[in-house]
Amino acid sequence: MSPVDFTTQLAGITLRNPLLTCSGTYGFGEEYTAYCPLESLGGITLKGITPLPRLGNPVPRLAETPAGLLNAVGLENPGLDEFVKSYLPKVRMLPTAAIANISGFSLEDYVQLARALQKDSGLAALEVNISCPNVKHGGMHFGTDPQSAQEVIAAVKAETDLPVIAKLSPNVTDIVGMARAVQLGGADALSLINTLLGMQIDIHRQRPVLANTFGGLSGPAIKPVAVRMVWQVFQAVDLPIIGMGGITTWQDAVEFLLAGATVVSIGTGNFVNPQAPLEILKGINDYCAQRGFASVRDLVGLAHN
Amino acid sequence: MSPVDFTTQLAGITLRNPLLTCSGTYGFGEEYTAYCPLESLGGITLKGITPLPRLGNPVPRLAETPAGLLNAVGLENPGLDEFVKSYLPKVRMLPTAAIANISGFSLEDYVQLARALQKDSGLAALEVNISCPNVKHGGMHFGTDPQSAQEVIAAVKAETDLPVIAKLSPNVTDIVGMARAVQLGGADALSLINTLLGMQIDIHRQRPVLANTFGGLSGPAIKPVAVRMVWQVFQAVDLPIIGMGGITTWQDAVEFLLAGATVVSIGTGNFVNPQAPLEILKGINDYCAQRGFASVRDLVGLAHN
Amino acid sequence: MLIEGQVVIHERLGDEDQRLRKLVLKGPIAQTAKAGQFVAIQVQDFSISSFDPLLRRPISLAGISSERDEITLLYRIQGRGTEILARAKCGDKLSVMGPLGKGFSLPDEGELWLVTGGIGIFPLYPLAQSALAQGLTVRLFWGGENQSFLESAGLSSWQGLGIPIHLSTLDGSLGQKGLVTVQLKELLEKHAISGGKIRVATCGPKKMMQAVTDLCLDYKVPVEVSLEERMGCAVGACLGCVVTLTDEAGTLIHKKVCQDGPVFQGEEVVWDESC
Amino acid sequence: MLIEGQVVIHERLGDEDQRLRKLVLKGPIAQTAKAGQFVAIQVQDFSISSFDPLLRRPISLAGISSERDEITLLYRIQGRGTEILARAKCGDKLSVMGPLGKGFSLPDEGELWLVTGGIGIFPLYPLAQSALAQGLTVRLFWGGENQSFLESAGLSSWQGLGIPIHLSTLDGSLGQKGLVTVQLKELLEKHAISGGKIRVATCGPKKMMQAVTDLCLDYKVPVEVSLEERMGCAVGACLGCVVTLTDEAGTLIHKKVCQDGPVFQGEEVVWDESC
Ligand SMILES: Cc1cc2nc3c(=O)[nH]c(=O)nc-3n(C[C@H](O)[C@H](O)[C@H](O)COP(=O)(O)OP(=O)(O)OC[C@H]3O[C@@H](n4cnc5c(N)ncnc54)[C@H](O)[C@@H]3O)c2cc1C
Ligand SMILES: Cc1cc2nc3c(=O)[nH]c(=O)nc-3n(C[C@H](O)[C@H](O)[C@H](O)COP(=O)(O)OP(=O)(O)OC[C@H]3O[C@@H](n4cnc5c(N)ncnc54)[C@H](O)[C@@H]3O)c2cc1C
Ligand SMILES: Cc1cc2nc3c(=O)[nH]c(=O)nc-3n(C[C@H](O)[C@H](O)[C@H](O)COP(=O)(O)O)c2cc1C
Ligand SMILES: Cc1cc2nc3c(=O)[nH]c(=O)nc-3n(C[C@H](O)[C@H](O)[C@H](O)COP(=O)(O)O)c2cc1C
Ligand code: FES
Ligand code: FES
Repeated sequence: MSPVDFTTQLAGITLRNPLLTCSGTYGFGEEYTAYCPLESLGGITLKGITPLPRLGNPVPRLAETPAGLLNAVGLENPGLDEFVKSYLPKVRMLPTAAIANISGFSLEDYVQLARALQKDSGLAALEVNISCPNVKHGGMHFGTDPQSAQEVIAAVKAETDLPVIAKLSPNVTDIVGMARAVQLGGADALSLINTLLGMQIDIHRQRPVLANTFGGLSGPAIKPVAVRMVWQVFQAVDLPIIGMGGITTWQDAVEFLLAGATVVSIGTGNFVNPQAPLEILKGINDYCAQRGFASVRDLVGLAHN
Repeated sequence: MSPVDFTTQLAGITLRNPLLTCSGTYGFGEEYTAYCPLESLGGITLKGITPLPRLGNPVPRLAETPAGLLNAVGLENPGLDEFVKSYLPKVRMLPTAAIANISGFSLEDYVQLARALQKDSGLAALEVNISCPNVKHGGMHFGTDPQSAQEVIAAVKAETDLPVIAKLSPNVTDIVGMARAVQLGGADALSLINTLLGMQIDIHRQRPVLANTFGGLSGPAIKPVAVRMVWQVFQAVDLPIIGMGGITTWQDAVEFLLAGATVVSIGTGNFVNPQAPLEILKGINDYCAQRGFASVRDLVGLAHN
Repeated sequence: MLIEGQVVIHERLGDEDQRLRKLVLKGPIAQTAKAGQFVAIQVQDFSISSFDPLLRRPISLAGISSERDEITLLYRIQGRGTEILARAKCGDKLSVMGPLGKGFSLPDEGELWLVTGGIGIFPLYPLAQSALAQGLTVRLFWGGENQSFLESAGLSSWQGLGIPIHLSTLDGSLGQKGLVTVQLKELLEKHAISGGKIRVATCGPKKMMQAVTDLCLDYKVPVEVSLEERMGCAVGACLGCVVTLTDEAGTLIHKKVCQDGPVFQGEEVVWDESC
Repeated sequence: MLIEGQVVIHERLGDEDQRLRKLVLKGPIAQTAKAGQFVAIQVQDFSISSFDPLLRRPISLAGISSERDEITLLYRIQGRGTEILARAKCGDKLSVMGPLGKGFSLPDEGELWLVTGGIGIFPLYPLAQSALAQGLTVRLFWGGENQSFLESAGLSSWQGLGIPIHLSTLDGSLGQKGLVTVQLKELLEKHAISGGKIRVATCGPKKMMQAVTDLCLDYKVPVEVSLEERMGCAVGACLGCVVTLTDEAGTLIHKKVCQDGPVFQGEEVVWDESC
C-alpha cells in the first residue's frame, strides 16, 4: 500500500497536510510544542491581531457549556508593531506555515494591518477575521453585512501580496451570500466558521457568567452548524474552504473534508486533547489507506456525489 | 415558608405554571402521560399542523450530535381537517392548556389555519411557526425576513381571536429585528428559539446521515445561543417570551427565566428524561423558596439588573 | 414506566470478538412486559450528568422475569453509546424507560416459527418461552456469520428449550451454509402440502426480514416482523421513527416503530421505504 | 506532558460532609514537577468518549513522589466535573496534562511562612516538604471553617512535619476563632522587631490572599500568591485565564495563570481586577 498523499494546495500555498490550528486557540505557535510538534501540522493560524495593543475583556472570559465553550477573550493581543517586532521573527522560524489573523474596527484598521504584512514577512497567508463577536463596536458589522465584507476583503487584497482568507461568521441568515460577497471582494479562500454568539447565566449570582455578557460558542456543540455551512458554501461558491468548528476527533475532520473543506482546522479540540492534531492525522491516514484513497484531496466534497 | 406562586400570565392566558412542552416533541398530548401527568404542566404545545396532511421526510429523520439532536421530521401531521375532527376533541379534554402550532408554505396557508382555530376550539393560543427549517420550499422564508414575518403574524392575528405567539428562527443575523417585526405584526408573545440549521455526515457511507440532508439542531448544545437570544430580545422588545432550546434540568429553566423568559418550554429534554418537567418544577420551587422569592414571576429577567 | 434499574449482572456473552454483552437489571419493568417490547436505556449511570451522548438507546427485552423483578438485555457493542453502556458496573443504576411498544402476538394454536438472523435472535427467546408455556409448537430458523457467533449469542439456551432448530451460517461452520431463508422455504413447502397452521415471527437484518415476508406471502403464512429505526422520544411523540406501511385501502401511511411497533404485520411493510 | 495516569488510590478525605477526595495517579509527571504547579485532568476515563463536560479541570499537585512515579491530587467535589471525577475507580485511566505553570520559589535561607485558608492548603504540602528538605524553617498559618474541615483536609499530616502551626477556625472549634490573618499579623509584628528573614507563600480565597499580601507589604515581607482562573488550554495559548498585574513601570498588564502563574508576586497583583 503506497502512503497516502497529504500535501494540499490552498490559495496558492502548499501545505504539508490539510491540518491547521485555529486562531486564538494556539497562541503564536510556541505553547503546544511539548504536546504536538509543529512540523507535524500543515500550518498554524496565529492569534488575531489589531493595529493597537489590546488587553481584551475582563475575566471570566470562559464558560463551559454542554459539549461547548464560550469565550470572550475580546481580542487581547500585543498590537501590530509589537507583533512585527517581537513575534514575527520567531514566527518566521516556525517549522510550519504560519497564517496571521487580522481584526479591525474600521476599514482603515484592516488596511493598516494588511499593508504591514506581505510575503516577505515569512507569513503564508492572511486570514481576515470579519467575524469576532466579542468586540462591542465594529467587528460584528463587517461579518454580517455582505457589502461591508466585500469591501474589507477588497481593501485587504489591494494592500498585500499574501493570499487572503476570509473568515466568516456563522451568525448570519445567509452564509452563502456572505461567501459570494467575499469572493467578489477577491478572497482566495474561506474559513468557516467562527463562533456562534451565545451566553450563560450563573443562577447563583443571577448574573451572566462572562464579564462581557456575550461570548463566542465553539467546540463539538457547534459542529453540526459548521458542517452545514461548509456543505452549503461548497455547493455554491468556487473557493477552497478551511473547515472548522468543533473538530476534536479524526472522524470529525473526515466529516468536514467530505462536506467540502479542503483543509480542516482544530481549535477548542486542542484544549480537550492537546494531541488531537496528531491523532487526527493518523486517523485520516488510516481512513484513506483502508478505503484506497491515494490522496486526502480525494475526500474533499465526496459526500455531495 | 409560604408556597411559591407559580401562576403565570402569558398573552392574556393564565397558566398553572410557567412550564410548557415544545411543539413536535410532545405529540398531541397523550404520549407522555405515563411519565408526566399533564395536569402538572402549565400547558403543552401541540405538534405543528399544516392545511393539508403531510407524511414528512423519509427516514433517517434523527441524528445524535454532541449534546444535541438533529431532526428532519419535515412537519409530518394529519392536516387541518383531520386535526379538527380527530384530535381537537381529545385536546379539549386535556387537563392543561393546549397551544396549537401552525405552519404554512404561503400566507394563505397561515390564514386558513388561523381562521379554523378560534377561542371556541378550546385551544389556549396559536403558536405560529415561521421557522421550521426542514421544509424545502417556503418555511424558512417567513422566518428570516422581517417583512414577511410581520405580514404572516398580522394575517394570522386578523383571522383568529386566540392569542398569537410568534415562534422565531435562530438562523438569522438579527433576532431583535425579527422580534420587532412580529411585534409590529401584532404578536402577543414570542417563542424563542426554534432549531439551528445543521447537518451530519456518515463517514462510512460518505453521505449525509439525514435523508433530508439538513435538520434542525436542538438540545443542550444550543442552549447558549437560545439564552443569548432571549436576553437580547428581552432587552429590546416588550413582549412576553417563551424560552426554549436545550432546557433539560431545573438549572437550565432558571437560566432562561433569569434571562427574561416569562415561560419556559421543554423539548428535546423530554427525550432525555421523560420526567424532566416534574423535576424542573420541583427545582424551580426549591430555588425560589430557598431564596425567598414569593413568585416565579420574580425571577423573570432578574439577571439584567 | 421510568425506573432506576440496578445492574445485577453485566457480563461478556461468548467470544470477545463478537462484542456481545448480557445486562440484567433489577426493577419492576418485568411485571408488565411481553416479548417483542423494548426499553430505552440511558447509557451512563444516572448520577453522571452528561449530555453527550444525549439520547437513550433502544434495546429489546431478551429476558423477562417477573418473579425476580428482572429484565435481561443482550446487546452488541456497536458505537459510542453501547461502548459506554458496557462500562456499567454491578450496583450502578441506569435510567430505563419501558416496557415500550407492542410485542409479538401469539397464535391461539398451531406452530410458531421464529426466523432470525444475527442478533435479531435476542427478542425471540421470551417469545419462544411464552409460546411454549401456552402449548404452542415452536421452531427456530437462525442464521449467523459463523459458529462462534451462534454459540456466543446463546445457542445453548435455545437448545435447552428442546425445540427443532435450523441453523445456517455464512461460512458453513455450523448448520447449513448460506441464508436462513433456504431452510425456511424448504419447510414452508413441506407444510404447504401437509396443511399445518403456522405463524412466523421474524427479527433481524432488513433484507432478511423482507425475504422472509415475501416467502410467507407466497405460502400464505401470516408473518410478524420487528423493525428498527432511530429513536428520539421512544413513546410516539416526536415522529422520528416512522416506517412506511400500506393500509387496507393501499394508501401509504406512516406508523411509529416505538409506539405502533416495533412489531408489524409483514404484508403491510413497504420495504424499500422503511428503516 | 500528556499521560494516561492510572488511578492507584482514590478515596474520601476525612468527613463525607467536606466532600474532599484524595486521588493518586501513576505516571511520569512527578519526575519534573515542583510545588505550586498543577495538572489539567480529564474527568472521565479516556476510554469514554464524551464531550460533556468538555474541558479539563485544573488541580494542584498536592503530593509529588518521583521515586514512585506518583502524583497526589486533593480536591473538593465542587460541581459537575469533580463529581464525575470522584467516580473514577482504581485501575481507571485518566488523561492528565502536566506539570503545568510555574511553582512557588524557595528562599535560599530564612523562614518560609505558609498562609492559607480552606483547601488552599493542598498545594502547600509539597512546598513545605521541599523547604524542609532544603533546611529552611517552615511555619504554617491555616484557617478553616471548623475543626472537622481542618482534620479532614490533612491536619495530622501537617502535624507530622513537626513545624509550628497556627490554626484558626470561623467557629472557634479549633485554634483561634476568626481569620488566619489575625495570627499572621501578630507574628509579623514580632518578627519585624526581631528582624528575621521571612518569605510568605499564600494560597486560598482571594480575599484572604489580598489581606495577606497587604500585611506582607506593610511589613516588607516578600509574598507569593497562587491565583485561580477558569482555564481553556492550560498552556498559555487561549488567553482565557489572565490576571491583571502592574509591571515595574506601573502599567496594567495581563499574565496567564496557567503559564506565567499560578504563582505570582503578591505586590504585582491588581486585586480588584484579577480572578
Ligand atoms: C426497537 C429496537 C430494539 C433494539 N434491540 C436491540 C437489542 O436487543 N440488542 C442490540 O444489540 N441492539 C438493539 N437495537 C439496536 C440498538 O439500539 C443500537 O445498536 C444502538 O442504539 C447503537 O447505539 P450506539 O451509540 O452504540 O451506536 P451509534 O451508531 O454511535 O449510535 C448513534 C445513533 O444511532 C442510533 N442507532 C444506531 N444503530 C441503530 C439501530 N440499529 N437502530 C436504531 N437506532 C440506531 C443510536 O440510537 C444513536 O442515536 C435495537 C434497536 C431498536 C430500534
Ligand atoms: C491552578 C488551579 C489549581 C487548582 N487546584 C485545586 C486543587 O488542588 N483542589 C481543588 O479542589 N480545586 C482546585 N482548583 C479548583 C478546581 O479547578 C475547580 O474546583 C474545578 O475546576 C471545578 O470543576 P467542577 O466541574 O466540579 O465545577 P463547575 O463549577 O461545574 O465547573 C464549571 C467550570 O468552571 C471552572 N471552574 C470552577 N471553579 C473553578 C475554580 N475555582 N478555578 C478555576 N476554574 C474553575 C471549571 O474548570 C469548569 O470549566 C484549582 C484551580 C486552579 C485554576
Ligand atoms: C479562546 C478562543 C479565542 C479565539 N480567538 C480568535 C481570534 O482571535 N480570531 C479569530 O478569527 N477567531 C478566533 N476564535 C475562533 C476560532 O478560531 C474558531 O473559528 C472557532 O473556535 C471554531 O472552531 P473550534 O470549535 O474548533 O474551536 C477563537 C476561539 C476561541 C475558543
Ligand atoms: C423532533 C422535533 C420536532 C419538532 N417539530 C416542531 C414543529 O412541528 N413546530 C415547531 O414550531 N417546532 C418544532 N420543533 C422545535 C421545538 O419545538 C423547539 O423549538 C426546539 O427543539 C428547541 O427546543 P429544545 O432544544 O428544548 O428541543 C421540533 C423539534 C424536534 C426535536
Ligand atoms: S421515537 Fe419518537 S415517535 Fe418514535
Ligand atoms: S488557560 Fe489558556 S491561556 Fe491560560
